[in-house]
Amino acid sequence: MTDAVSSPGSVVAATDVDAHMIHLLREMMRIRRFEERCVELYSRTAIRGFLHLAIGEEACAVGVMEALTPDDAVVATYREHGHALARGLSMRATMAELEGKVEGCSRGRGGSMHLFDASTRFYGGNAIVAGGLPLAVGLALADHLQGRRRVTACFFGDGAVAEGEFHESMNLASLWHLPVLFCCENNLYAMGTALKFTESETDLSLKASSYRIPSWEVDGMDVLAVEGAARQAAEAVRGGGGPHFLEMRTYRFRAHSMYDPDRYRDKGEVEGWKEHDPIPALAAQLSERGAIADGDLERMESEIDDEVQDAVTFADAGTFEPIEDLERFVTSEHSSGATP
Amino acid sequence: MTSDEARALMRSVLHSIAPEADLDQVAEGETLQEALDLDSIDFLEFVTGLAKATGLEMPERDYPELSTVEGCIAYLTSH
Amino acid sequence: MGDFTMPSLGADMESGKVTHWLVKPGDEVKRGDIVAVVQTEKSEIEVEIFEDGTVEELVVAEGSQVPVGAVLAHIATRGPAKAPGERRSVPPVAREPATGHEVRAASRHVQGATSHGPLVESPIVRHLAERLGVSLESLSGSGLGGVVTRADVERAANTSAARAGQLGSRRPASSPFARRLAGELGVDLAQVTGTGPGGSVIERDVRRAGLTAASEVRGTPEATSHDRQRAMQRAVGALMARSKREVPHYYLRETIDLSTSAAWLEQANLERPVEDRLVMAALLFSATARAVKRVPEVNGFYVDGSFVPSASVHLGIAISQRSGGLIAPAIHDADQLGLTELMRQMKELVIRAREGILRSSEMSDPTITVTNLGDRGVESVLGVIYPPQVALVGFGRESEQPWAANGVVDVRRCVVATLSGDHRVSDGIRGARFLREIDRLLQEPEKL
Amino acid sequence: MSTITYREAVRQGIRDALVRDERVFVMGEDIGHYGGCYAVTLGMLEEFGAQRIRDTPLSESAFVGAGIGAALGGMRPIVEIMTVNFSLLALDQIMNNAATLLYMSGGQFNVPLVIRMATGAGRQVAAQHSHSLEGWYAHIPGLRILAPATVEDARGMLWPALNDPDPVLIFEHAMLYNVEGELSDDPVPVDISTAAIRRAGSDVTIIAYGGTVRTALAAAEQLASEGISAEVIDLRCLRPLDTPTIFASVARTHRALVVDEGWRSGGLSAEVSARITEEAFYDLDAPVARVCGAEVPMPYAKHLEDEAIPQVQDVIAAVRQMVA
Repeated sequence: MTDAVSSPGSVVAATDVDAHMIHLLREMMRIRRFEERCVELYSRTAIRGFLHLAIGEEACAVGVMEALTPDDAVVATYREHGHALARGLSMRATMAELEGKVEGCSRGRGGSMHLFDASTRFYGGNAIVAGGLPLAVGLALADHLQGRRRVTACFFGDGAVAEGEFHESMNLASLWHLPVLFCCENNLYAMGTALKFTESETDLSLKASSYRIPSWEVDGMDVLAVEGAARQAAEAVRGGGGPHFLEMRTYRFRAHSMYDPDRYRDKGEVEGWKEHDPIPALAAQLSERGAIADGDLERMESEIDDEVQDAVTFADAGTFEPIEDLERFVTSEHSSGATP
Repeated sequence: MTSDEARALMRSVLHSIAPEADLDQVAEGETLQEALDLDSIDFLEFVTGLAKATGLEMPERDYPELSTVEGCIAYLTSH
Repeated sequence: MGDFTMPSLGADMESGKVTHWLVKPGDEVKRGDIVAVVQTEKSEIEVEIFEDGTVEELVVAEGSQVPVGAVLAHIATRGPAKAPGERRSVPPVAREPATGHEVRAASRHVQGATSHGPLVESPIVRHLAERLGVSLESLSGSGLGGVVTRADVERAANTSAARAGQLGSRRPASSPFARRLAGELGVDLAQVTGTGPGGSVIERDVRRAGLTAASEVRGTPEATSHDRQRAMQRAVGALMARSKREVPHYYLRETIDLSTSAAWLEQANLERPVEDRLVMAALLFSATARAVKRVPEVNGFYVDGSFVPSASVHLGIAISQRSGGLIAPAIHDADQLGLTELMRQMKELVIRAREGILRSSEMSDPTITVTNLGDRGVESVLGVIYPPQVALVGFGRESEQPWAANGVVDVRRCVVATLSGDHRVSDGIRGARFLREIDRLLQEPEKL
Repeated sequence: MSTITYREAVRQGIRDALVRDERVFVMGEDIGHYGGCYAVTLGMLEEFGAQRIRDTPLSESAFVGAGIGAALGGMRPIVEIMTVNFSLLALDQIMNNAATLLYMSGGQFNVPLVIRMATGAGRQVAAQHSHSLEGWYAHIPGLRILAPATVEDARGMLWPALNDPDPVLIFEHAMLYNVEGELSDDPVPVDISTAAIRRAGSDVTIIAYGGTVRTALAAAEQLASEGISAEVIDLRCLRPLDTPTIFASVARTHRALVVDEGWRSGGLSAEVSARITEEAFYDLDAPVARVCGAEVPMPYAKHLEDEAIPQVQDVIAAVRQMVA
């Protein structure tokens, strides 16, 4: 069922370009519907802990992932449902993780903030702001030392730019010429504090430039623009061009987390950004191109609803890890395979 | 006294001396003392018990006859 | 038809107050519409609805505080029914859960009612009261709800101390190992003088007490016989280990001709009713007890670096227990008893020892111990002295041996007697004298 | 057998690993061109090249994190942090990533990383270069914490640490680098799980590790001349603790003294003491005692520094009091 849903074949495509655009639309809508469902599940207490939504920011995750190959690695943040789904984690495993079930992609050990998946080289789910950057530098260092032409894409928000780890990592990646694609999702707020209150220089790409890292600014509400920039940057990285930096200007439509009264943003500002919602924007483009007809969108919606419902049913039917396993994986169970 | 009665009597006397001792565990020809871990005082108590129950005198020279289950039964049924 | 419920907006949110309704009955609502404002501990939050429909009824008035999951409004829904199992019904939460304070007060009340004592807040207070010798019954608490507090206890203690001029006597401090050891050796800690830091009782104090109390091993009255048996067994083990470490043993052995005794015994038993018959062990024990009179160095205790001879002969006899282990209760004044009485006491002792119901008097005071392997044993036994005793006599199995005397070899009934002696008290010469004396007495059984 | 310094033993261990496994590389501050702050890596840049002997910027968080990433990416990094106080700049990476990734990922991502660092006082380098914070790290589930006290362990612990699928932190006491010891010419494999009894005794168990093992042994030697027989345990592995060895010893001696250069409050000595109290209580004939570092930031002046760290006489005095 999941396969049928994710196949673009259900919508008639005029050209390869149209088909690709439809694919991007579908991916963004999958993330949107998934997260909307998460709000409901949270309100019903099926999901607990922190729940950070990226509604409004879907174009960043979807656009960048298009530029990566299966061999590449992804390091994400605690607002990473979109990155996980766009990277190819199954919606079932992701939803089960949010519900704390052992069928989840991290066996229910991580929850919303710590999605992991070895099969897609998805290295989390890092909930320390900027804490994932050194990790990404190291993954790239391993590729560099082993002569592999792979890219490590590292996502972080504008808040990370204020952290020392950001600067240390920029410096080290540039100094050692490592294949990292730094993807900054600038949604203008570090939790509840606007960038202008925390940064002396709010043009973030300048910071990367100061470390001699090629950097771009891109409209993070335009998935095609993100994809284009990301492809260009990723190819440069893969080709031995050292680290690259993408600043994606984006916006989250919802509060920082479920318990955030959102007092720090003007309602007008939020509404203004909603006019740039990447999903209707792309749908309109497709419609203009004649790539989708009446009813196609509804059909896609319905297929996605089915996929989300399937994921929820799967997660609800999932099991909780036995209490006896509480201490499993504090350390490795097998020392084999780790022999230097 | 029949041999069943003799065996029952032995069992009863034994129980008061060594509650955990099981007469059925004693192999043919094995001495009671060896099989049931009885010391000389235990054995004397055993003989005393049998003597009291039967009214027999059971002099010391007869002790060897009483040392096995079969011997004991034979002794009790024949006296 | 659906219910709009108080959402959970954080793991720590238990309830929320509806401050504003943004919809009224009859309003059409769409999934995602903001329908109410809810105040939580942290802030006011706009809450949304998850289905499309028409507001039928607002169940909760503005200003109401309700638990998470409580129905706030009924919504008449359109469209297909949701998949079964999707909606998780939230059971209504009790409107008025007891506060923590009320719960605690209630349980205190129960506690007070059952114990008929004062309300006591904590075990610490109880412990303190016990330590300071303050009766809790006599106190009225100054704490919340009349609870007795630490301060109350201390005040009471000071008052009574002032009255009495001193604090109540305290149990001396003792180390955990000392306590464990005391249990194993059957030593009463209250009777032990501590020499550790601050006068605390430590290992060496218990060991010393264990010795001077003449291996006074007792089971506690409330312990089961099995427990006592085990405790005795452990105690003996500890004593044996101590003995092997500290007592310089010497060993002697002598083969004794029992022909005379055996013949006498056979004859004697012929005349005795079965319940009065003797066994050879009675003769051996009697001979041993009487031989002590000639060689007093083997009878008594070695305590605090010197030997204290005993005027009486309390003959410890080693008895194996069916559950394993060995104990050696005493037959008091064994040298004064005739064979019949000795035999009677032996039988009784064996039975009680086997049942683990020895009296403490039987366990105390052996001045010398004898172990007899009996007819199922082996040729000889070299035993370990029971400290603080200074000698142990062992008899092996009776057996027929070639015996050379006066240039003639014949067969005699024999037993090997051994002596394990404490070299700090006696020596081979005195020990040999002792064994020879036993031999001599066994050649005159009629005098035993 | 030959006599070598602790420094040389550490160096041999690293060289050996670099030769044996091409996935092994070393990175840290001043380890290449400078030759290592403690000269441990002297000459390695020339021998193994700049790819495998990597000088890093003064960015503890970035290069420790990079070590974690490289380990995830299939390498076997040896990360050197100059001194334990500096490791605090990388604490986020050690605690939030190295120690947690395996668990958070439900067993998917293990981190075969080794971090070495110098620890301890004694060189008059005052309050930002002298502390013994290994006890803090021993607090963290997911890490293995080693403290080599002998030349044999200094050389031998690295290889099994690299073989461990999970992060291992090795704490080398700075005062040990110049200490000489006897070492067999052929490396003998050592384990990284158990404590070692460095001296057998019957009256008291002295539990030490790293830099304090020498102190404890010297104290035991003097105590022997007074007729007090002290057993000395070298913990070797601070997490997980080898409690069976400790308990077995306490069951023999009935007295335990913990010697720890770290602070007393909430420290490793507190943990060892608590374990003994919890699980060997009825073997104790005296309260567990501790000789710890003074609860001060390390002072500069020599006499004050000496006073602040456990000395042989402190250990002797503590033992005398226990067996009094």
